Amino acid sequence: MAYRVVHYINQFFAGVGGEEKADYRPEARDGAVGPGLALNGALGGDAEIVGTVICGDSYFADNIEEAKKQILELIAKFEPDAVVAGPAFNAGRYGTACGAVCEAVANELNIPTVTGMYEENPGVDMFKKATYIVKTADSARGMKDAIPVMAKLVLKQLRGEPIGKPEEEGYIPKGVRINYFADKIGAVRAVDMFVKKLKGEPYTTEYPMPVFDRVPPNPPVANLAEATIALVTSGGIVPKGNPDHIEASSASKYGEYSLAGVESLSAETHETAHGGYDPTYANENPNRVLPVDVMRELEKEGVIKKFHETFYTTVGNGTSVANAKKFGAEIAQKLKDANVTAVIVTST
Amino acid sequence: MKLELHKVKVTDLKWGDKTLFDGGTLYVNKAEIEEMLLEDERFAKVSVDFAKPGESVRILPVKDVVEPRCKLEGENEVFPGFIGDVDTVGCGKTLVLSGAAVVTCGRIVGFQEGIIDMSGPGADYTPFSKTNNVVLVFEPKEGLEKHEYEAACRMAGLKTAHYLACAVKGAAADEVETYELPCFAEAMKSHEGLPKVAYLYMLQSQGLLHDTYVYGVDAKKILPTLIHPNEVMDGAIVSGNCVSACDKNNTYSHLNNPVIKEMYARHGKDFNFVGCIITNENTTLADKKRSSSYAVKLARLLGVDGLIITEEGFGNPDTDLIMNCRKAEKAGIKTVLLTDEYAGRDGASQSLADACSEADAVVTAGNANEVVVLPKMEKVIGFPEYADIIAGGFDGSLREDGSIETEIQAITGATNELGFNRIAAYTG
Amino acid sequence: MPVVHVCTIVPISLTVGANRIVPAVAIPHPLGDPTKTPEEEKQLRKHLVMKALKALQTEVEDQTVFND
Amino acid sequence: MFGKYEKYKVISNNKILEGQIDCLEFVKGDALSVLEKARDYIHQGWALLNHPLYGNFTPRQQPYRTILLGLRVSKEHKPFNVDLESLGLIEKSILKFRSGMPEGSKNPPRVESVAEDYAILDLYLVSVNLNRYGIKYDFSKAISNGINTGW
Repeated sequence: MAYRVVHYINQFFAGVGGEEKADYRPEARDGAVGPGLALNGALGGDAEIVGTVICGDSYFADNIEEAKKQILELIAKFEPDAVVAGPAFNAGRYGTACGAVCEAVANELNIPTVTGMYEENPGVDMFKKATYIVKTADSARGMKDAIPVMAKLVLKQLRGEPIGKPEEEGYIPKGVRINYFADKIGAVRAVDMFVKKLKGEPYTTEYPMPVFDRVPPNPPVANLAEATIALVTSGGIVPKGNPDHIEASSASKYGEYSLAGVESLSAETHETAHGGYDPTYANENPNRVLPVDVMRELEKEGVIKKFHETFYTTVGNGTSVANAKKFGAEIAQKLKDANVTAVIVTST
Repeated sequence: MKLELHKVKVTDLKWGDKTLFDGGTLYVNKAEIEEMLLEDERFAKVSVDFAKPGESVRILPVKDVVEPRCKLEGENEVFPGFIGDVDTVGCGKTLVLSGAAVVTCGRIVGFQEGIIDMSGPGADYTPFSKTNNVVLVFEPKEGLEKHEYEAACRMAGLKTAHYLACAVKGAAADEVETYELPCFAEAMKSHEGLPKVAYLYMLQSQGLLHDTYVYGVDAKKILPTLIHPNEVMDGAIVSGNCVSACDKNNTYSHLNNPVIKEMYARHGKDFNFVGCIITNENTTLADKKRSSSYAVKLARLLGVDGLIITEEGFGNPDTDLIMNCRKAEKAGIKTVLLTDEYAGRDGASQSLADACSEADAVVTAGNANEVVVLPKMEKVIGFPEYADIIAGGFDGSLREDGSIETEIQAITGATNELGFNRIAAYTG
Repeated sequence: MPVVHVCTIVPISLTVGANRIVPAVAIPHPLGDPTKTPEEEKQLRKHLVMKALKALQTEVEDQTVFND
Repeated sequence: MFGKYEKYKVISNNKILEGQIDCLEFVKGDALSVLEKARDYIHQGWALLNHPLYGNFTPRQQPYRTILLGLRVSKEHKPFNVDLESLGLIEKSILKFRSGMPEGSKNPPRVESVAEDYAILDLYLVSVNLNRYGIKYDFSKAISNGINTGW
C-alpha cells in the first residue's frame, strides 16, 4: 500500500487568491491541489497525496499558535505517514508557516517532514534544525527542480533509508554532525588535504570552525542633542521576579520592558537573570549593568533629546548564535520602527 | 636511519605445547604465558584467551592493544625503557607478527576502558576486530593502587607481545618493508622543489593513568623533541593511559601510526618528509603554552613549510591542538589537523572545546557520541558487567538480552585520531 | 542606526564584530565599582556613558576601541 | 613563571580532598558548580592554572572537578583585571559542561558504584598540578580517605 502524504500549501498556490486572500482560514481538501499534482507524480506511486491543507499566509502569521493547532488537527485527520510543505521559495511568511507546520508535525505526530525554501528565506534559519528544507530557487520558476528533490527526500525517510550529505540530497544542512564511513582512512585523507593545502589547491575541511559575521559600521550621530538613545543589554537585567522567565543561560527569548516613569533602577525594582557571572553586584544596583540613572540625567541636562523608554534585554551566556541573531534582528527592527537614533549595548 | 620491518602474517591462533609459528598459525603455550606474567607479584590471577575475526566474541574492559614485535638485527630491543634498554631503536631489522595482537583486559578504573567486538556492527568500528587477538585478563592483588596496577598491565602486554614475536624468529617474512630517512644535513638538501614537511605528534600526558611513555620517560615531563619515525615503529612510544577507549592511541596504533606510514609513502613525491616532533598534552596552562611554543619553534628550526598535527583524547587536548595550529600558522607553517568530535548524541553540540579561524584544514575521525546497539555475543572475555560504567555507556546500557546500547566512545579505537579508520563526519 | 558596545571583555566584542567598542569596568559590574562611594560610582558610570555617546558621534571605518 | 602568584586557591567538590589542602575552598555541589565558583573568582582577577576539562571525561561522566587558581604578584594590581585566557577557557568549559549535562541525564552512569574511582582519579590528575605549584597536601591520606571499597 502506498504511503499516505499530506501536503501543506498557502492560499496563493491553492488558487484561492493573492495577497487579498492572505487571511484565508485553514481548510482541508481531499487529494492533491496545485503544486501537489506535480508532487504526486514525483512520488511515483510509492506514496500518494491523500489530502491538502491550505492556509492564508497572513492568517498564519497573525494567529500562529491557533493556526498551528487547527492545521495540525486537519493534517492528523488524514492519518498521514509524512507531511510535505511548500515549497515556499523566497516568500517569508509562507516559509515561516511551512517550517512551523513541519516542526509541529514532527513533534506532535512524530512522522517525517520535508519543505523547500530559498536560502535567504527567514524560515530557513528558524526551522532548518526541525525539518529537511530543500534548497530552491527564489521564485516559483524553481518549482520543476524542487519537486523531485522533495519527493525523493520524503520517500527516503518513509522507507527508512539513510539520508546522505546535504549537497548530495539537496537539503539545507540542519547543523548536526553525522558519522559515515569514508572511502579512505583518516590518515590518507589528512595527507591528501595536506598536499592540496601545500600546493595552494582548493580543499574542503571536514570540520568547519565556528565563524562570526562582520557588518560595516553605520554613520555616526550628527546631532546628539536631537537624538533618541536606547539601551539594550546582554547582561540579563529584568524587572524583579523575571516575569518572562528569561533563562540564566542559553536564552531562547529576549525581554522588552518599559521604563516609563522610571528614574533609576534599584534592587527593589530590577535584578539580573544572567547565570554567567556573580549576580551580587548587579542585583545590588542594576544601574551597574543598565545605566538608566545616568541616561535620565543626560536627558534632563539636554545632552540627549530623549531616552527611549523601552529597553531590550537578554542573557548572553551560552546563547546560540542563531538565537542571538534572531533577537538582534527583531530588536533592531523595533528600534528602527520607534525612530531611535542610536543604541548603547551593555554587556558583562 | 634505516629500518626493515619483516612482516610475518598470522592468520590463525591455536593452543599448543610450545609457542611457535607454522603455516600462518601461531601456536600459543597458555601456561607458559600465565607463568611468565605471574612472576609479577602485583597480579593475583592472569588468564589467556583467544578472540579471532568473525567470532561471536566480545572483549571488555580493554586497556591496551600491542602488536607483537622483536628485533632481529640492530641495536637494542623493542619497547626501549620497558623490554629493551634505553638506548636508541629504529635501525636494523624488526620482526612483526602482523595480523596478531595482544589485548590487555582488566578493571583498572571502573570506566574509561573499551569494548572490542569481533563480529557484528561493533566490529565495523574497531580496528581490532580484524586482528587475531591473544587476550590477557588480569586480576590484581588486593590493595594494589590503581596506578601500580596500570603499570603492571602495561608491562604484561609488552612482555607478551615481545615473547610471541621472539618465538617466531626464524620464520620467513611474507613481506619486508623498508623505512629510511637521512640525517637532517642531507634531508635539507634533497628533493629540491618539494615542500619540507614534518609531523607534530601529540601525546596524552595528563597524569597518572593518563600518560604516555617515550623511551620509558613519562611524556608530561618532556619538552617537545624530535623523534625519528622509525623509532616509533620499534616501540619508542608506549601507551600508559586509561582514557576514553575510542580516541586514545593504544600502543598498537603508535607502532603502526598511519600518518607516519602515509607520509613515508608520499615522501619524495609530494613533499620532503624530514621528521617527527613529539609534544605532550599537560593540564596546566603554563605547560600548554610552553609546549606549543616549543614544538612550533622546533618546526621553525627545521624550516618546514607544513605540519600534520594529530591529537590524542578530547576536552583539554583540544586547547593544545588549537594552540599548536595557531602558533604554526602564525609562523607561516601550513597545518592539517586530525581530531575527533564530541557533538552530542544528536550531533548538534559544538564538536571541540576550542576553535580558531586558522584551523581551516581539519580531518575528523567522527562523532564519538554516536549511539550504537551492539548485539549479544556468544562469549564475553573479561568482565561484562562493566559495560554500564565504561565511558560512553550509561545505566541500562547493558540490556537484559545481553546487548549493549552505547556511544561509540566506548569502542576501542573507534575514533582514533591518528586516522586509523575510515570513519568521518559531515554536517547534515 | 549606529550602535556602541560597552563591555568588559573587549577581545570578545572584537570577535563578534562590534564596530564601536567602549571598555567597561568589570564583568560583574560593567558600569559600576562597588568599592567606590555611590556618588563616585555614579560619576564613573556617567563618564562611561559619555564616552559611549562620544563613540556614537565618531565616524569609524573599521572596528574601533575607544580607550581614554 | 611558577612563582609569580602570591596566592593560590583550590576549588573542589572532591570529598577526599576535604581537609587536606590549606587553600581549599570546598564546594558542596556538582562539577558545574565548581566551575561556576572558579569563574566568579576569575571575574575578580584570579588566573586559571589548570585546564577545567582535564581528564578525558564527558561532562556527565566525572562528578568531581578540582580547579587551581592563582592571584598574580603585581605592584600595580588592578582589582578587576581579568585574565582573558582564563576567562575564555572557563566559559568554554562551562558551556561544554552545560551542553553535556542534559544528555543522558535521564540515565546517568551508576556513579555510586564507581564514585571512589572517580574521586581517586581526580586526585591523581590534580596532584600533578598541585606538585607543580608547590601546593601542599597529603596524597596518601587523601587516598586512604577514598578507599572505602576494594576493587
